Amino acid sequence: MFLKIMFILAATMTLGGAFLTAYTKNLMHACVYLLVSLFGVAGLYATLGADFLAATQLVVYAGGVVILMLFAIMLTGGIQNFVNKFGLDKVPSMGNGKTYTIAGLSMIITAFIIMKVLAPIFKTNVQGELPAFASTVEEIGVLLVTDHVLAFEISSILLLGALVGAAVISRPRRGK
Amino acid sequence: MNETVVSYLSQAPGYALLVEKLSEFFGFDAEGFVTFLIFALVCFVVVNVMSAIGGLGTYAERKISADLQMRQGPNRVGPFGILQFLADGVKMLGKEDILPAQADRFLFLIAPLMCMVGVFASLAVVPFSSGLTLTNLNIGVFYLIGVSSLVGVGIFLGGYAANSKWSMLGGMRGASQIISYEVPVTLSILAIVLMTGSLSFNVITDAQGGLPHQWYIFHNPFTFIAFFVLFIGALAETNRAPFDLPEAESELVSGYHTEFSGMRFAFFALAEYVEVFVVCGVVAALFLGGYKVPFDLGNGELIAKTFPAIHPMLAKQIGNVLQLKAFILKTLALYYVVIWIRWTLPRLRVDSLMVLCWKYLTPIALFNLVGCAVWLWAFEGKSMWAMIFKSGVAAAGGHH
Amino acid sequence: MDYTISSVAPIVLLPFFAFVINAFLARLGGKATVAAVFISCASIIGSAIYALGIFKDFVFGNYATNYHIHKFFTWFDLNGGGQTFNVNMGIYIDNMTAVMLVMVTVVAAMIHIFSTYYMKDDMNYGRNGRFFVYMSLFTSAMLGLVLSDNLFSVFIFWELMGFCSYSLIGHYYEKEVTGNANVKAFMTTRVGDVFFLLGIVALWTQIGSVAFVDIYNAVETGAFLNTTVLGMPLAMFTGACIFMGTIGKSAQFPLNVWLPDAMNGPTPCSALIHAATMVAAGVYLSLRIYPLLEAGQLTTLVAYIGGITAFGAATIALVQTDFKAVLAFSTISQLGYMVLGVGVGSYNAAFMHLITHAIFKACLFLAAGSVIHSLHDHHTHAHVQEMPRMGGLRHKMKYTWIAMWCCTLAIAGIPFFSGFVSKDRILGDALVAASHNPVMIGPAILGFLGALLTAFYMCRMMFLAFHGEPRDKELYDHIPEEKLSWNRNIPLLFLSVFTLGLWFSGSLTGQGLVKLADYKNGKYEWFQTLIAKPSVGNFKNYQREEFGATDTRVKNSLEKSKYDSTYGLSEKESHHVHQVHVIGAIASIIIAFSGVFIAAMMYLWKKWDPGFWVRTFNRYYRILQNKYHMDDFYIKGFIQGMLLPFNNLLAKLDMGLYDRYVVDGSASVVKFIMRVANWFDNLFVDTIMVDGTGASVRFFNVILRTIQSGKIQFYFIIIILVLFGYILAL
Amino acid sequence: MISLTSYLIISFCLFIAGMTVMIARKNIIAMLLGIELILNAAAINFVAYTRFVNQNLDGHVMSLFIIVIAAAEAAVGLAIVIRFFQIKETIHIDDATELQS
Repeated sequence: MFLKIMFILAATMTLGGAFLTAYTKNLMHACVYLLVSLFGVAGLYATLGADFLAATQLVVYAGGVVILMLFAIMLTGGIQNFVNKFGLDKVPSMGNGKTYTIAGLSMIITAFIIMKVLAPIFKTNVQGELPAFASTVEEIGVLLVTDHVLAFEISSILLLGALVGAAVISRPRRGK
Repeated sequence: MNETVVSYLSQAPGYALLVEKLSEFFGFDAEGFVTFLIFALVCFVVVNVMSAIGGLGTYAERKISADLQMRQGPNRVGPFGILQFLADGVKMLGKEDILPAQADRFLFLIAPLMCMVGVFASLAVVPFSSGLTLTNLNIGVFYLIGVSSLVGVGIFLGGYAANSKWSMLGGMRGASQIISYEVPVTLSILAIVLMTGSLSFNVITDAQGGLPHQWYIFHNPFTFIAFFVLFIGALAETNRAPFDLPEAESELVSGYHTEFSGMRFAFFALAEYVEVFVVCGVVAALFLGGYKVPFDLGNGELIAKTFPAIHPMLAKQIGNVLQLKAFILKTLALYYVVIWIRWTLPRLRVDSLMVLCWKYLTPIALFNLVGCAVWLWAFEGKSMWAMIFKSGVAAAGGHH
Repeated sequence: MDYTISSVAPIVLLPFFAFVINAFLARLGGKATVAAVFISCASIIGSAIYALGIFKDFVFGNYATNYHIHKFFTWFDLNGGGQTFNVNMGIYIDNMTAVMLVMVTVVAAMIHIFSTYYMKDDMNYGRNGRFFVYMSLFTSAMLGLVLSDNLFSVFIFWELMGFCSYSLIGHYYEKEVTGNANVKAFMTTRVGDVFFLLGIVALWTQIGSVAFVDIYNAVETGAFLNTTVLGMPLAMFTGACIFMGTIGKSAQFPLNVWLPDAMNGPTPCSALIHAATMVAAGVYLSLRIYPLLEAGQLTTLVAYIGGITAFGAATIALVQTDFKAVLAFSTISQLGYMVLGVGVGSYNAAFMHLITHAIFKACLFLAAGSVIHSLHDHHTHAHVQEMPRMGGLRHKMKYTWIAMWCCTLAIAGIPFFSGFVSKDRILGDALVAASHNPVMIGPAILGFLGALLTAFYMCRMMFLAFHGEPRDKELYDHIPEEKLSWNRNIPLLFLSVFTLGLWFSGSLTGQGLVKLADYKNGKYEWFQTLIAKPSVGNFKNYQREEFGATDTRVKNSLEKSKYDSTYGLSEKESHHVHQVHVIGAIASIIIAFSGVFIAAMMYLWKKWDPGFWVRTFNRYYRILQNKYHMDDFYIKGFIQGMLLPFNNLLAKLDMGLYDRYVVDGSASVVKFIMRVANWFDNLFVDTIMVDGTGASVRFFNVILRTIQSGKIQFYFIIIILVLFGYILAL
Repeated sequence: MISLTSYLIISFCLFIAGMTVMIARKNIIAMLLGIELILNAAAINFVAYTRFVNQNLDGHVMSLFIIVIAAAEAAVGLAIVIRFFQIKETIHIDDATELQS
């Protein structure tokens, strides 16, 4: 019962946030809706018993990515009209009727493709007895340093590369 | 999955009776309903008490600052002016809710709420006592870090939505400060998680003892340093002086909440004070033994043994109250230190703020983490007091 | 006491690391160079201390004659074709190695210390310490050679030393004569080395191993008897080939021409080459392969080569006027004695002479360096080496004079000095051999004559240089008074102490003051007790040992080696041997003193006029001055007579045959092919393929350019459409 | 009621939304938002399959890596956007056609 309520809430947040992200004309609002959607995903993780993953989702997205996006939006808002004319409803290039038409068409096609892939799964999927929720933290930790240790190390290098790369790329050149 | 306050209260004798009666009344198994009811009730109480504490925080701040500056402070409303915060709250409610014409309505409305939600959601895992923990989440520490990062988003959006230069600068400062200081804070918390092997607040607290030498702060030199890193980082994350750049009055009028008025401003203020309380509680739980009472008085077994006449559950409740008192005492002591620092130290510059974070605190926290790991590996997790005691015994030629 | 490869390695690696470090450090100049010099000296002194530890363990440690440690590991294997060709590397330490290590390290340490004095002015420690860099490598290679357990690693270190001697002899590379000298030294020893390598390869193919113990085993089991190589018995072939290495390295008779020219290097490097390392290595090798020489019936040949070298070099030394040249020829002569000792089966004495000679010859060279360094000609700005310009030097350099006299008496074979102990024993054994085998009379006579000449020319050198009146007054006046200094005289005096015979204990000194070895019955001198021919039977049960495993410790009783000169002889024969030895001793004492007396009559008291002899035997004097025309013989006979015509013939063949027919012919063929290819290229490649490719690319370009819009979203849509098509196709 | 199908449908919808954002928007940052949505859709699938199909936690680990990659991608992507803006003073995607033929 509780799980169902939780799932419905999380699904609503996820899909609503995603829809609004796609729909809204305001980039800043889109970002906030994205945050809502990602929180919803965290909730979905929680309903799936992935407690660690849910917390990670919160930390990384709410604490990092979304704020980064907000910063990027502000830093690219325009130099002359930094604050007041920073377009709120007039944020440029958020798409127009034409692009949305194309997007809708490709959306339909994609939906067709994915449904084609998913249909057999829907048909054959039989709901079995589900195990009780257990703490996943320890097991994930063990998996990370045993089976997936290579991927773990690679991702650490990737993060370092991203850190250095982002710092190097975004630094203004001398004399500018 | 996780213990909650309800699973603790369900040990009480009246619980089963209540469930049975209600089931008869409704005609279906009412256990879930009762659980929800109790949960909602406790949450309501906690949130309200915390709001009151947040309000009292403003009063305490004013009183302590007055004390530090040899003034009187609020002394008209109620005894010693203790009801001042209620008067302020009423005044806030009565103020006009101004919405600037250029503002982004939607964000302007949700920004204070985001702050509030972030702070109050983090209350769910704060270990007030071994019983009164709303939920003893097995990833409590992680959850707290995740949820409280909503505050950063709230501040940023608040600063942006008002569409004013002061707010904008304050919001950006606040967000960047919060993201930056999350790194050393998380690393120094991680040191404790490493020592304990758990992310749960209750497990971490239970791993410590009631007396100072059993606290993690004095466990080894690295945790001692980690305590200070965490405390400094926590000050910065809650935008307290000397890191109150986002709301620097002298430069940015009032920072990100310049344009907010009435209840919205009250939300921001409340969120800030409650967050300080939460952060102090977290520091106390991680480093200062949390709700632990000396000599294990807290779990009630000693009381039950000494006074056999008392019902074990009651003994447990008495222990819980003692624990609550210990926790609140430690937290308020830290709270006092925070206020004390605010009225003692001058504000930092933005660049020196970032220098402090990235060039000092982060390397120190990293070093601490490694040091803790080495300590754990080298001394099998024994505290330095245990080792001093052992070597003292060995020096005295004693056996054990 | 349980030495392993890794516990012995420092003795080699210390100088080697000094080399590696200094190779980078020394060239920095200034203080870095001083530090480099210090590192060199410190490393070799450290090695010396380490070697003394090993020496102490072996000599005082109650170890028997045949005690040895042999450890090795497989470096790499060349297995294949059903044969196992393991290349093993390892250490072989017996008493001889221990003594040798001490000799090499101590002498090298003294030379290093002296070099800090001698090379200081040569652009600050020998061209920015380059001298010391090579000295370290040189010493390291020699130590490695001494410790080696097989001929292959001996060869490696052997060649390393060859290179180092090349570099050191050519230290003053700006002089043409130096450049020729080092090339000559390198090429002459190369002749011997080629034979050496040939011998190693022959051994390897026939007995499958080049380790010393395997060779001894094979000799014992008679594996050499049935095998022949190129019609020669295997033992004879390999023995002769490897002995050619000794001839080249130790400057024996046919290949002795390089050593006198090697004098062009700095004097300390001459000391190192002539005493401790290079030439000693050759004799050391011949001692190591002694069973092979014996099994190959090469001893007579070896003895003759030794005798001829000993006598011939001594005669040349008679007429030399260059201070260092006398010493150089005396080195060749003394090496001849050692080889003579090997040839007549006087294993022990040959090795003892190697050690004693190393010490007094190093001392002599250092003393010569001390003299030459002081004699600075202010007109030509060069050091003076000519004896006619010296004289009366003893007033100016007292310590050098004392040290040099000690060494001179030692090399002349005066009793109570080390040279007498060893040389007398070699000559005695030569006499014994001659009494058994008339063929050996020749080497014995040559040896005794050489001893006479040795005493004469050494004393001549001393009298000419140090006694009498200074003949070049101006030069003499410029010589600074010698003061006692740590890096000039102390090494000399230290080494000259060890020229006394008591250290090596001879019969004339009774039991000897140093009773190092009379732990059992006091019957034998320590040297004679500890050093013995490889007694083959002890190696039968040797085990294969891996790196760091425990050794097979062969702790023999104090039985005398069966290769000792009196082993297995009846009492009568033994008595005969002793009698002959007594005769030899008396003869060599008489000869030595008469040599000294003649020299004194001629050059000290000037009663006899040496000029008379020169005039009377002018023709022979010329021959001697030209060193028996051996250089001319090699240049005219070999190089101009054989190599040059061959070269010319090759050149003619090249011009006439190869150039005309092969090169030009192939060029015309290529020209033809080129024409065909050109036509093909124009038609097919250019027209059809190149232009055709371009055209097709242009064609597809038109189509693909529309897709390549540079818009990401367009690509995204294309991806979706392709996926769509794929799904439909499914 | 809650089954694998429901999660798959949610993830499908999330993917569609993200793709719409990717195609319809002309703003680079908005497109990055779409990428985040798509990555999250994939991660939900992993976790759902872990829960309903094979019960080992490899799917969680994979989702963790997806989050890591998303974070790295966001950091580098936004850095590139800012740099792009410094050069071109616009973040319109159709202006980034330097490689066009």
